Amino acid sequence: MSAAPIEVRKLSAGYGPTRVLEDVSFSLPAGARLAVLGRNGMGKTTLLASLAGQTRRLDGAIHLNGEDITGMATAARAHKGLGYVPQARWVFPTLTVEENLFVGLKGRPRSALAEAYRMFPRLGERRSHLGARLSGGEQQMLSTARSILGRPTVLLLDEPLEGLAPIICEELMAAFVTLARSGDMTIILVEQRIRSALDFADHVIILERGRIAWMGTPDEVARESQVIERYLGIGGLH
Amino acid sequence: MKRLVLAVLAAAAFQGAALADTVKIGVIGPFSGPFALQGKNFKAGIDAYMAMHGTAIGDDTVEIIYRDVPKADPAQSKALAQELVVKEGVQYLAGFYFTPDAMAAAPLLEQANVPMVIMNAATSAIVTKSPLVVRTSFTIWQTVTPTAQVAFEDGTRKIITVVSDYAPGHDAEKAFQAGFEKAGGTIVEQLRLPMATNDFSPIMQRIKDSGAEGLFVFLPSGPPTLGFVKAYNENGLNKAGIKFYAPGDLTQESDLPALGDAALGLRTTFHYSIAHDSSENTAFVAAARKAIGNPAELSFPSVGAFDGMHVIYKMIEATGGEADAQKAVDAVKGLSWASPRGPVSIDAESRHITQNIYLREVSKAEDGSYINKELRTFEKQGDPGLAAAK
Amino acid sequence: MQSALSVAVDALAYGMVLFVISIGLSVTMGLMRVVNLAHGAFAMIGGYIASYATQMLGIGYAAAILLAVFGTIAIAIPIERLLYRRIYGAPELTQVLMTIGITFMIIGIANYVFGPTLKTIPLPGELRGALDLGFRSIATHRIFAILCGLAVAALLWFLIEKTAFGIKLRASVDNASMAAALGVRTEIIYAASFAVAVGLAALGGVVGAELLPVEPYYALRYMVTFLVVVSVGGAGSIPGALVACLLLGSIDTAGRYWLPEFGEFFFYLSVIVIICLFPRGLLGRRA
Amino acid sequence: MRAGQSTRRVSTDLVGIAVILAAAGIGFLLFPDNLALLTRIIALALLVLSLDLVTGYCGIATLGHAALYGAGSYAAGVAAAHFAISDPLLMTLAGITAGAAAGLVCGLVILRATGLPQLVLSIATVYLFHELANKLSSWTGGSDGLSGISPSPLLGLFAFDLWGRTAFGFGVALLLVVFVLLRILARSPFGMLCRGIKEDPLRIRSMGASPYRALAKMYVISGAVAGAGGALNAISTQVVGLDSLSFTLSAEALVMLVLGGTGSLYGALTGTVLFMLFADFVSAASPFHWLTMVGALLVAIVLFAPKGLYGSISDYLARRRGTA
Amino acid sequence: MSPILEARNLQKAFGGLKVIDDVSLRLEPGDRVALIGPNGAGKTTFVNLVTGNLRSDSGDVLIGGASVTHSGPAERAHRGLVRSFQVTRLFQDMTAEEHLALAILERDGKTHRLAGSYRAMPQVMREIGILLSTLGLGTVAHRKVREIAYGQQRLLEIALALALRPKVLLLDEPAAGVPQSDTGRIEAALADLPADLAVLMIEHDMDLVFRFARRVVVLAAGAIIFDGPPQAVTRDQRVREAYLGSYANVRRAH
Repeated sequence: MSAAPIEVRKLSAGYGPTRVLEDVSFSLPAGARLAVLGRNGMGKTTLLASLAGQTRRLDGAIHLNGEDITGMATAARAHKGLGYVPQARWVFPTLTVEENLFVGLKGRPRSALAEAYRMFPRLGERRSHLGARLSGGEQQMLSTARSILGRPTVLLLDEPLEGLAPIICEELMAAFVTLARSGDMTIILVEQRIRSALDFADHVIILERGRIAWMGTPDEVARESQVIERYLGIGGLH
Repeated sequence: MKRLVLAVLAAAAFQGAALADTVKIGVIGPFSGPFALQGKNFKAGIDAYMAMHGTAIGDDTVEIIYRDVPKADPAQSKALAQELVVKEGVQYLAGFYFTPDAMAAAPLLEQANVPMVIMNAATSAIVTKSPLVVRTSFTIWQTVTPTAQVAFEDGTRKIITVVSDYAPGHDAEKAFQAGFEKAGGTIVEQLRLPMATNDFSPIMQRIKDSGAEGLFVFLPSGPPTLGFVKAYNENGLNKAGIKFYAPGDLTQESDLPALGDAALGLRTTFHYSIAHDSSENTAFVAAARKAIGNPAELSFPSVGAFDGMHVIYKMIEATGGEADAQKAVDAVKGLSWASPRGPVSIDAESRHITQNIYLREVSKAEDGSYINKELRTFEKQGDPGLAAAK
Repeated sequence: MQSALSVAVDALAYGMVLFVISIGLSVTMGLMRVVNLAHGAFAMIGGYIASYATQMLGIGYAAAILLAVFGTIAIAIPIERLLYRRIYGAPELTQVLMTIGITFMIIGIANYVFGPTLKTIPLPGELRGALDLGFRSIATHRIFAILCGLAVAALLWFLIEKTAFGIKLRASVDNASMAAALGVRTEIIYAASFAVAVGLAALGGVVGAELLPVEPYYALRYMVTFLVVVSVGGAGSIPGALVACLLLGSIDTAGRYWLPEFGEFFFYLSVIVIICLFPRGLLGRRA
Repeated sequence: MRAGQSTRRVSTDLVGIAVILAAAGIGFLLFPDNLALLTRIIALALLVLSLDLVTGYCGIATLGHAALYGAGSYAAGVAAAHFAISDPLLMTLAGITAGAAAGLVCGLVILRATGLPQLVLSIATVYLFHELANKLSSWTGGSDGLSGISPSPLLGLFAFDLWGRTAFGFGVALLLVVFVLLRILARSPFGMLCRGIKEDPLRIRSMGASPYRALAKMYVISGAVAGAGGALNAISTQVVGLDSLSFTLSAEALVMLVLGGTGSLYGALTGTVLFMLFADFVSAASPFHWLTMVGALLVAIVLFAPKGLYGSISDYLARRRGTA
Repeated sequence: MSPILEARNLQKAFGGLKVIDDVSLRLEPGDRVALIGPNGAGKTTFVNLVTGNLRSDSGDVLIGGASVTHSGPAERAHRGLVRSFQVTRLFQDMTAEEHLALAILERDGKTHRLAGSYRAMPQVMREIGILLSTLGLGTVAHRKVREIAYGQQRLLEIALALALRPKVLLLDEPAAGVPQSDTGRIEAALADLPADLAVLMIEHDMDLVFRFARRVVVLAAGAIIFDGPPQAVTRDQRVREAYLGSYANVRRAH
């Protein structure tokens, strides 16, 4: 069996002198769907940002498909197969939808853009609109599709559902599930909407003050109600 | 730090003691920046003179100290002049490319007991700022006035004047107008252009539209002259028969290679042409070209500097190397000699140089280089500008 | 009417020359966010190379242009790697200090190597004549400059708007982190953009040499003009720079024609008015 | 604790005054024959201090600050040459007033934009001033310079001798007065407000203050300081040239400021003295190639002391104190 | 009682996307209102419209009955509308004491004084002392902001707002990012706010909302979908839908 798509060893990271992430280790099998949960400010976003190479790493190592990418720059990591959809979506505002997608192609032919339009037909309708003019949901679709076009082996999704209307959330989650089911992509999802996240995931990590406080499966989360009570501040899941 | 201070003090003291028999001459000019070429010409003229006449005058040795004022900057000029006089102990101040720089240093002279020899600055009034100022260059009035005569004698009756909008330009405009109107011609229009003019095409159109038969132009030498002459040709003014009159700043020799064929046939009036035919000039040009390195860089400020050195040498002879500014200046009043530019003399009253002004034409020499070929001589011209100012 | 038309022709020619030289600066300032006061110095280097190549080596005009462009890029790349890289993202004042320092050094070296005289780049026979427009004639090299300007505008527009490089460049400008996360090697994009900007400067230095003659002080003499053009157009915008060049060229030319005494006044006054009305420039990108 | 803090502040001021006096004294002893240079340094130091007020304290980038200095210079010169106001103190007053007025005009224009457009606005302003002075040549002498300025003895006692002792003494006194006033200003409520604006104008607005008004006011103060420097220039040189309101001088002033370090008055003084002495030294040693060396110095400063000389040194000392 | 702050029919769109759609809200002196809503509901935009940091497309804002729709943030602050920022926006190079001094001096119209120091103004020093000790910042009075802990910076934000003696206080997530150890302090500070002050607080932490607020306003997709007592909010069907699947809808009211 080949090496794990992603393996994180004792990762610590932060901004300036403050450590936001402390000693985080985990490893995922191919096609895994990991949900990272935790309250605001517990380090979820920092975890994804440091995997993508956008935060100052203080300690630890990251391996992608068996290769050490710890010291690599963001762009190099992307070429090694890491896809990153940040919380703020970061759609390029002065580029059109099509140009936005083009940036994500990583050298694949232009015809591959059709994949994105198949996944989100709405983007096809708006292909010549500027990024700045899209609604929040469309921006999220664009940001996601843009990353997927580069055929990452590991996809990092940071709160993709934030601020979106329920109907669009469903559309997006459906797309994620399809992606994950296809089996050749490992997805790490950070999400506030716990129910959606648990429905989607097969692995769960809960972060508390930058450390992994709990690790398990969605079923266990549901079973062990004190886990939720303690780390997520939720009275119960019904 | 302390050691450094001591070292500086010691060095200063040593210099003062060791060079007691040396007569120092402080030269202020633009040695860097946009006018560096003219500063280089100062140095070439000075070096040429010293190469030809040696550095010893009696028991004294002449030493030159250069100070850089890259652009007109009276405060800097004054500070440097003061430093030269007091710290370096120079007995003579010389150089001065820009008028304000000379004006700023002039009030120092009497108390400093130092004569000043102007090697370029060309505003008439400078000599009135101190009785210790002597000028060996020219004034705008001096070089421009014969142009008006030439124009009128050509049969040109209607002229448009085009000058850069700064004091020398205004001088040139007035001098030409005075001369031309006195002769009986008419100035149809007077244009003053911003110093930073790059594109002269609109001006050429304006000249055409003015209905003038000829144009008189004065611009600072360098990039603007190139643009102007090219535009004059490209816009068909020469073909249209609009005659071109200018003082020699416009066709200074160092600009001629750049102007190229476009300048051929341009007639200008000036006090000096490198092509002047005399043994003095041949010797001077040879020495100055050697001094400047690249012969193509030689231009008119060098002769002002060369003759300035002649005057200073005469002053040193007269005073025996002692500091006596008034005696030194008195000694050169009325002095006449054969300069590379022709016969010249220092006017006893104004202390300005009386010289021939030549009408020249840009032509090709036998070796293919461009020269200002002298056509006609206006002998013993004084400075009409001083009278005009009064 | 005739004179208005004539002024318009001159304005177009002058504006396009300005455009060819300044557009590279617009790229560095708008896209790379570097206040590059040394831009004129690179244009000057281009001019010197072309002058040397034609005068001393006897190379043809077209070849000299190519040599100037690539020679200048070759000189600029080490400067970019050694010096410019340190000031990407630095405060404006630091960038001003560094690039003025570089300019001073280039001026000093040019003065030392080539001397302080004007240098010309002899035009080939085809560009020497004048074209009769009926109501007036216009020098052929000006038409060449206009064509160069149009070609540069079109090619650069194509490069930036239509090619993969351009899309990646614009993406990097919008959000460098995200571009990197999508696999764009932003530092290579930046170095390439710098090379393009410098190459354009060199091209402008050569093509514009008839109007702005090459001499050591070139680097500072026209610096302000280039800065003004870029900022009025809006840094980083090609159409903006084009509009600004034509507008400022017109104001300058018209001012010189009708009121030469107050030419500078008009020019700078209109700069102030335009910037006060459009603080980001006429067609500026949002920061 | 608080008492200790304020005594420490006052004592840094005293140190500052002592350093200025000592530097003036050393300058006088080291270059007794070069007082004109020292006086020129003082005049420029006033310009650079004035620039520090808007650039260092308020974060406004400008390449047109000589407009304020030149306005002061010409006002003092015109007062003496055309209105027979030859008392140096009155001339200085004229310079300060004109500088402040020019500051108001420039401020109102320059504050209309930020960033690069602001830089260009400042350049355009100084060119307009330059052109204006050139045009009004019957008042200013145009490019020949305004001559005919002969200040009467200072306080009726000290004539402006040609060695420049009086001018130097006057300059030192002027610099001290300005320095002390600026130190007071820096820690006044207004100084605090400006520091706040520099860091975050939006936040200042939400506290109820108007950044535009405050910055315009600072520009007037800055103009007064630059005007004082300009007046000193007119008094000591007795000729005023167009260079005193040129873009070049503005750029040089900015270079000196950034060289020394922005935002601390001391940086402005250090930068001016260092740049002027360096330029004086290398231009005397090699009048033909000194520009290259100045360029190299600038590049070296950016690479090795990015906060300016004073800024980097005081940072280094603070770090050492921190670890000790 | 007449409202001290009133927003009438505010609208704001960014590039065709309506972020705030016809929102009206009244605050009276002494009000303690929590503004909640899912991420991206438009809360921060709403606050920016009220403070004048953003211009609304239509609608009015009134402070004490007078329209300030066309006034900038400075003018609104002078009329008593003061905000704290979600991400701390303090002056990194100034000490805590200087921050408060600046606020007090601005409030009293003294920031344009060119001489003197607040240290020589006993009244100001006393007020600073009181504010610092109330918020437990006495020990960091002379430290620059960049040297003090984040929790203390948040406290300083509140102190700064109070120093302006507001009539209406807008608190944008006062406890966000604050370590557990410091939240108590912040809550205490909130509890001690002057009784006649109207407070509008944006907050995610529902515990804090329930302890603090006497009225809850829920904003979702740019519109107010609930305005009532805290006890009613979790039972409201529209609110539950808006929060579908996220923390709030599964939380029990304590």
